[in-house]
Amino acid sequence: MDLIATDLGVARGGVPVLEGVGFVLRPGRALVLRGPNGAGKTTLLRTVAGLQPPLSGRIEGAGERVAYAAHSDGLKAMLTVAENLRFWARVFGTSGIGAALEGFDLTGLSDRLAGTLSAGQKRRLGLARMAVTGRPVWVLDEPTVSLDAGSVTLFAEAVRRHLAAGGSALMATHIDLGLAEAAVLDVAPFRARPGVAAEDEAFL
Amino acid sequence: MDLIATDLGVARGGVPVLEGVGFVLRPGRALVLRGPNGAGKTTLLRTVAGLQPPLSGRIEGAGERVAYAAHSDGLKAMLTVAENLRFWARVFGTSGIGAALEGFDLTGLSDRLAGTLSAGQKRRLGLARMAVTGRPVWVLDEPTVSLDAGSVTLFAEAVRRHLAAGGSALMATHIDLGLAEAAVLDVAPFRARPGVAAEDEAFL
Amino acid sequence: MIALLSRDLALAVRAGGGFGLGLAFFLIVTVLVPFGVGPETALLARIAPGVLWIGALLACLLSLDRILALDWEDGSLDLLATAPLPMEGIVTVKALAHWITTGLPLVLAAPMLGVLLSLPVEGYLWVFLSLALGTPALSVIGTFGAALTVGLKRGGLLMSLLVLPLYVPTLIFGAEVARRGAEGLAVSAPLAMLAGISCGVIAVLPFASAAVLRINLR
Amino acid sequence: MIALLSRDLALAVRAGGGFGLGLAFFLIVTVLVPFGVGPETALLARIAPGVLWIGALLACLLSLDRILALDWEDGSLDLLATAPLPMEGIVTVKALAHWITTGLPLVLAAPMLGVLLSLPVEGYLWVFLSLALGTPALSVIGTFGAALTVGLKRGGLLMSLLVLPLYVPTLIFGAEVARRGAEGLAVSAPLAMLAGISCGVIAVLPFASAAVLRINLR
Amino acid sequence: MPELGKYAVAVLSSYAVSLGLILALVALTLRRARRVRADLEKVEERVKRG
Amino acid sequence: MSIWDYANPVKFIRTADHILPWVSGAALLCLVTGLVWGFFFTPDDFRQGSTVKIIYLHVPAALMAINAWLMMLVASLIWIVRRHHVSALAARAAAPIGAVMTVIALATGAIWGQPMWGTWWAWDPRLTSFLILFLFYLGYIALWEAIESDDTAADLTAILCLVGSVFAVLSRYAVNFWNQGLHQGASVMRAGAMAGDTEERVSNVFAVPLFVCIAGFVLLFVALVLLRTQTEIRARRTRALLARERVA
Ligand code: HEM
Ligand SMILES: Nc1ncnc2c1ncn2[C@@H]1O[C@H](COP(=O)(O)OP(=O)(O)OP(=O)(O)O)[C@@H](O)[C@H]1O
Ligand SMILES: Nc1ncnc2c1ncn2[C@@H]1O[C@H](COP(=O)(O)OP(=O)(O)OP(=O)(O)O)[C@@H](O)[C@H]1O
Ligand SMILES: [Mg+2]
Ligand SMILES: [Mg+2]
Repeated sequence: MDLIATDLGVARGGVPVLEGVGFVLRPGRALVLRGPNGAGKTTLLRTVAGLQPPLSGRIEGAGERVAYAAHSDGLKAMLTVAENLRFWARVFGTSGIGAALEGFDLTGLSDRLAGTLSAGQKRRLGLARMAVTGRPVWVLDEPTVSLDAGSVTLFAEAVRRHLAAGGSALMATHIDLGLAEAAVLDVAPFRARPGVAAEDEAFL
Repeated sequence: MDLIATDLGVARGGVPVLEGVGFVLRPGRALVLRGPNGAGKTTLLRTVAGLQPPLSGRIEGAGERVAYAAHSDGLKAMLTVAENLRFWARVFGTSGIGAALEGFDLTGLSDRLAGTLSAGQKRRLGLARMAVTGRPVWVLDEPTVSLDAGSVTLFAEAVRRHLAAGGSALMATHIDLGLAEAAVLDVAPFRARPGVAAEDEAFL
Repeated sequence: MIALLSRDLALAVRAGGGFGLGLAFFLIVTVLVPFGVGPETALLARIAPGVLWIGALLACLLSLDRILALDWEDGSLDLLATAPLPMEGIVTVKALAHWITTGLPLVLAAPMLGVLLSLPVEGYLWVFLSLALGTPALSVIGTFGAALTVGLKRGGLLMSLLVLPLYVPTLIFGAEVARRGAEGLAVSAPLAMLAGISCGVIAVLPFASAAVLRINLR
Repeated sequence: MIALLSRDLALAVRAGGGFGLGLAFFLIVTVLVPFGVGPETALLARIAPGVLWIGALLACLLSLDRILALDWEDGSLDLLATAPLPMEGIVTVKALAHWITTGLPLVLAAPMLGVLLSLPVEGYLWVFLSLALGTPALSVIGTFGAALTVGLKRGGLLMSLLVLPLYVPTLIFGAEVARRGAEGLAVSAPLAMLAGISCGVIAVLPFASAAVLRINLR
Repeated sequence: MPELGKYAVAVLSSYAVSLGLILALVALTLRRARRVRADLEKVEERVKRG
Repeated sequence: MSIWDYANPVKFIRTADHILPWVSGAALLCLVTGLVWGFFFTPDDFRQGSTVKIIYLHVPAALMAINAWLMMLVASLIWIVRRHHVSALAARAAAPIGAVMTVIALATGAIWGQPMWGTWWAWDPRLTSFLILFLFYLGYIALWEAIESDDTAADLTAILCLVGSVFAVLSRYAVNFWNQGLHQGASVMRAGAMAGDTEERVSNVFAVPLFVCIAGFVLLFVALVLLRTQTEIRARRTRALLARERVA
């Protein structure tokens, strides 16, 4: 099943940031969103993940099929790596965290408290969470922040595996992920006309 | 009077991060600190500003002569730009915020609440604060974060004026400030030997 | 759901005493009361049920901001919202976890603290029972308040202002049960009301909390 | 110093009701007490001075985390520490600002709330006087607690636990003055003690707070 | 002036309190209305010109 | 034309501009007539003496305090169901008026209570529930002030208003159970219905000016709500224009 966005408009804090965005994401494919700071990538991803309603247009094939990773990882500092991961596995009704731990080189850290990890390790744990959701569409917001070169490669491999298994991935990033096969969508051209403040429209 | 650091060792969260750092900063000169993330630049600047004691070595000519600008600007969202600046002018016993406002192109914004500024404007306000302290040594931590090219030039000009007036500046940054005349100090070679946890020494 | 509950409980036990702090506050308020109103036993005995109820209520109130704020700050709440759990379930589990970590210890500790306030012997059972029936309602109402103010900077005091009027009926009937019980009067009418309020609140309010939380996550 | 004081006051008035919330909490606690202990006027009149004192103390306690935490979060505290103000001066001004925005309104409102609790006529003067003498000490002690816990995530409840024991002496003598005053007894002894505590605390504790704050900023 | 007898204080003070509160409310409402109106006109003027 | 057309902010401002002078004039007229009549030209009650004159402020204020909350409830429901901005802002505009009316009812009641019951305050059910109503008003107003995004604030306060109403009714019942009080029953309304029982009912000498006063308070409330809603709309429009300027 494809993820299809048609003529999508999104707003943040009441101000429209993007409009007329459209794309199709097939199983097995990856799409990278690009654009300057504040362009609205995060807002678009939140909308696709269902955290906020679109201003206009429609999204198909999202909803319960999406696993979302935000800027912040939602880790609990006082739980261990394995406990954090196991929690999310149970929430999503899957089991077995071994593969995810291995895929992101976390096996050696599985008994450490998440609070004692370095920033890059935390991020790896946040990404490993995707693997235990068992969901086909990964929506990732700047997944490689604070990762070093080796971990970026690990991440690219994990995404490739996910794609090979019939999943798809939608990612926002500023850097090169080493995923040459991914399509790229620059959101800058879709910037909303300024000032049509969504909820204030009636007042203008 | 010079700012002199001799054989300086600094620690963060109980772990030594730099040791053996030494430099001399003459009036009219600028010194740029460089080094990868987590190298200890912020820690070094906080020590120079007197916010934390050095582990070893000494700093001369700092203390009451230093004006410090940290990662965060210490702005009050509910006060206007002018009120924020006037507050710091009064704290430092100077008066007249007009020049500082002008120097950072804030005159048109002076009646806006600081909370409604964009990130770059906020940063400009934070830097304008330096100008109203009337202190000779500016210690700046990544001053140009979230500034656009034009504002970086404004900033460089402000620093030049400060240097021309006999002041000096110590700055940590990752980017090029357009201050060709500034000396550069890379802190990476001064990384402390790992594991000599300062306050735990007695237990080792 | 069970995963969420057991995680919240594990966190409460580990995260630097989130478990004991409500209890400690309860203890302190109870101890302060004799300092405030004076040490006469007869007077203390008369106000004991009320003081225990007010103390429990305040202790509950002060721990409310932990229900959702921590999850909000570290981003878990966003992630939970996209997980296959209904929002109503999430807030219910959160309220339940709050009750287990705060309300339940208060219920168990109240008879003990009754000793400090010279609670009459007949009172112990009723104080215990009324708190056991009433504190779940406090947790659920509190979750509603927490959901209303999640994401507000330092919304703590505002939350108190919003939640306290909502606590009034529970407090009145709860304290009435405890007081009548301590004086040996009939308690069935207020007890029925208290149970009714608890059930009603637990059945209905999670929907409001979930709606409010969805709005706040937007 | 005056700049800092006037900024803090301006912020308290502007920043979304930081000013009135302490007062609202005081009002609410006072209102809850009759719900807890029952409506009999005679009983309420007897415990009124103590309740007013405990209510004022709790309202004070809950607003403590605003004293330093906001300045810590936005980085002002670091900058203030490098400004030509002695740290002792900063904490004193902070305590003063807290007293003006929280303690003073409580003192002024207490007689009004005394009406709700049927405080005897003789009591008004003494409740007012004891609170006027005692709340400055509460603010100064509270600033010490805030300085101890600044920078801790959600240090609020922990701060309450640290501060409450320190509040006990003030509470004992303050409530004693109010109670004796309301009953028409001699109040000079506890009044002198209360004044002594206040003066001592105000004279000495800012040094401790400043030291603690310096350590926490490190 | 009617004869209020021994309750003069009560009656007069309740009239004073109530009318005072109402007048204060009306005054605040009018003041804010005027201010907001002026602000809006200023902004609208600017928008029209700019 | 359907009534919902008036939910358009611009149209509302224009319509309100038309009616406001009339409503405020009528409010002033009724208030002055009623109060002057009541204060100067009614006899003292044989039991309550001159304190009956307080009734001309106390009862209308008490009625308006409750009705303002009811109006907020209705407006909140309209906002939730039909999402007309004007109704949300009208609810916001009404809250401070209701709060002031509550304070007036409480204050006049307290002043009245001193000579009548020998105490400023008693934990009578009616009095107590008014105090709780006041707390609800405070919380509602504080929540509006605390949230930055206007629509989010409207949504949250609307839900708070709904939940609060249920709890206010519950509290009323609870308080009734908890303490039986001193306060008057609803005798004015019975007088209005011309029901027999001459002992209890308020005699017409007092009733007529009282009704004039009540009408005055209602009109005053309407005028204030209209004006304040206009102000809220204008403030919101100002913010919207400024936001657009900033983005552009
Ligand atoms: C703080 C104290 C008081 C409060 C909050 C209060 C509240 C109220 C309320 C809510 C009503 C409207 C009732 C209705 O029409 O449904 C009312 C009516 C009335 N109140 Fe009070 N009251 C207070 C004190 C007093 C006192 C001390 C008196 C006089 C002894 C008094 C006499 C009346 C009378 C005569 C009415 C008209 C009742 C009727 O005919 O409907 N009230 N009050
Ligand atoms: N809570 C908020 N309230 C109002 N405006 C916001 C809020 N968060 C973000 N914005 C604004 O919305 C716009 C889009 O933000 P968004 O986070 O989607 O950008 P982005 O493309 O993800 O940027 P980045 O590359 O920095 O992550 C920005 O201009 C930003 O200023
Ligand atoms: N509060 C803290 N507790 C413990 N360790 C810390 C704390 N803050 C920073 N550190 C550690 O101290 C080291 C030095 O940090 P510092 O902030 O000085 O680096 P930096 O050079 O300024 O980096 P950046 O370029 O990212 O600003 C880092 O390795 C960091 O992990
Ligand atoms: Mg982003
Ligand atoms: Mg740094």
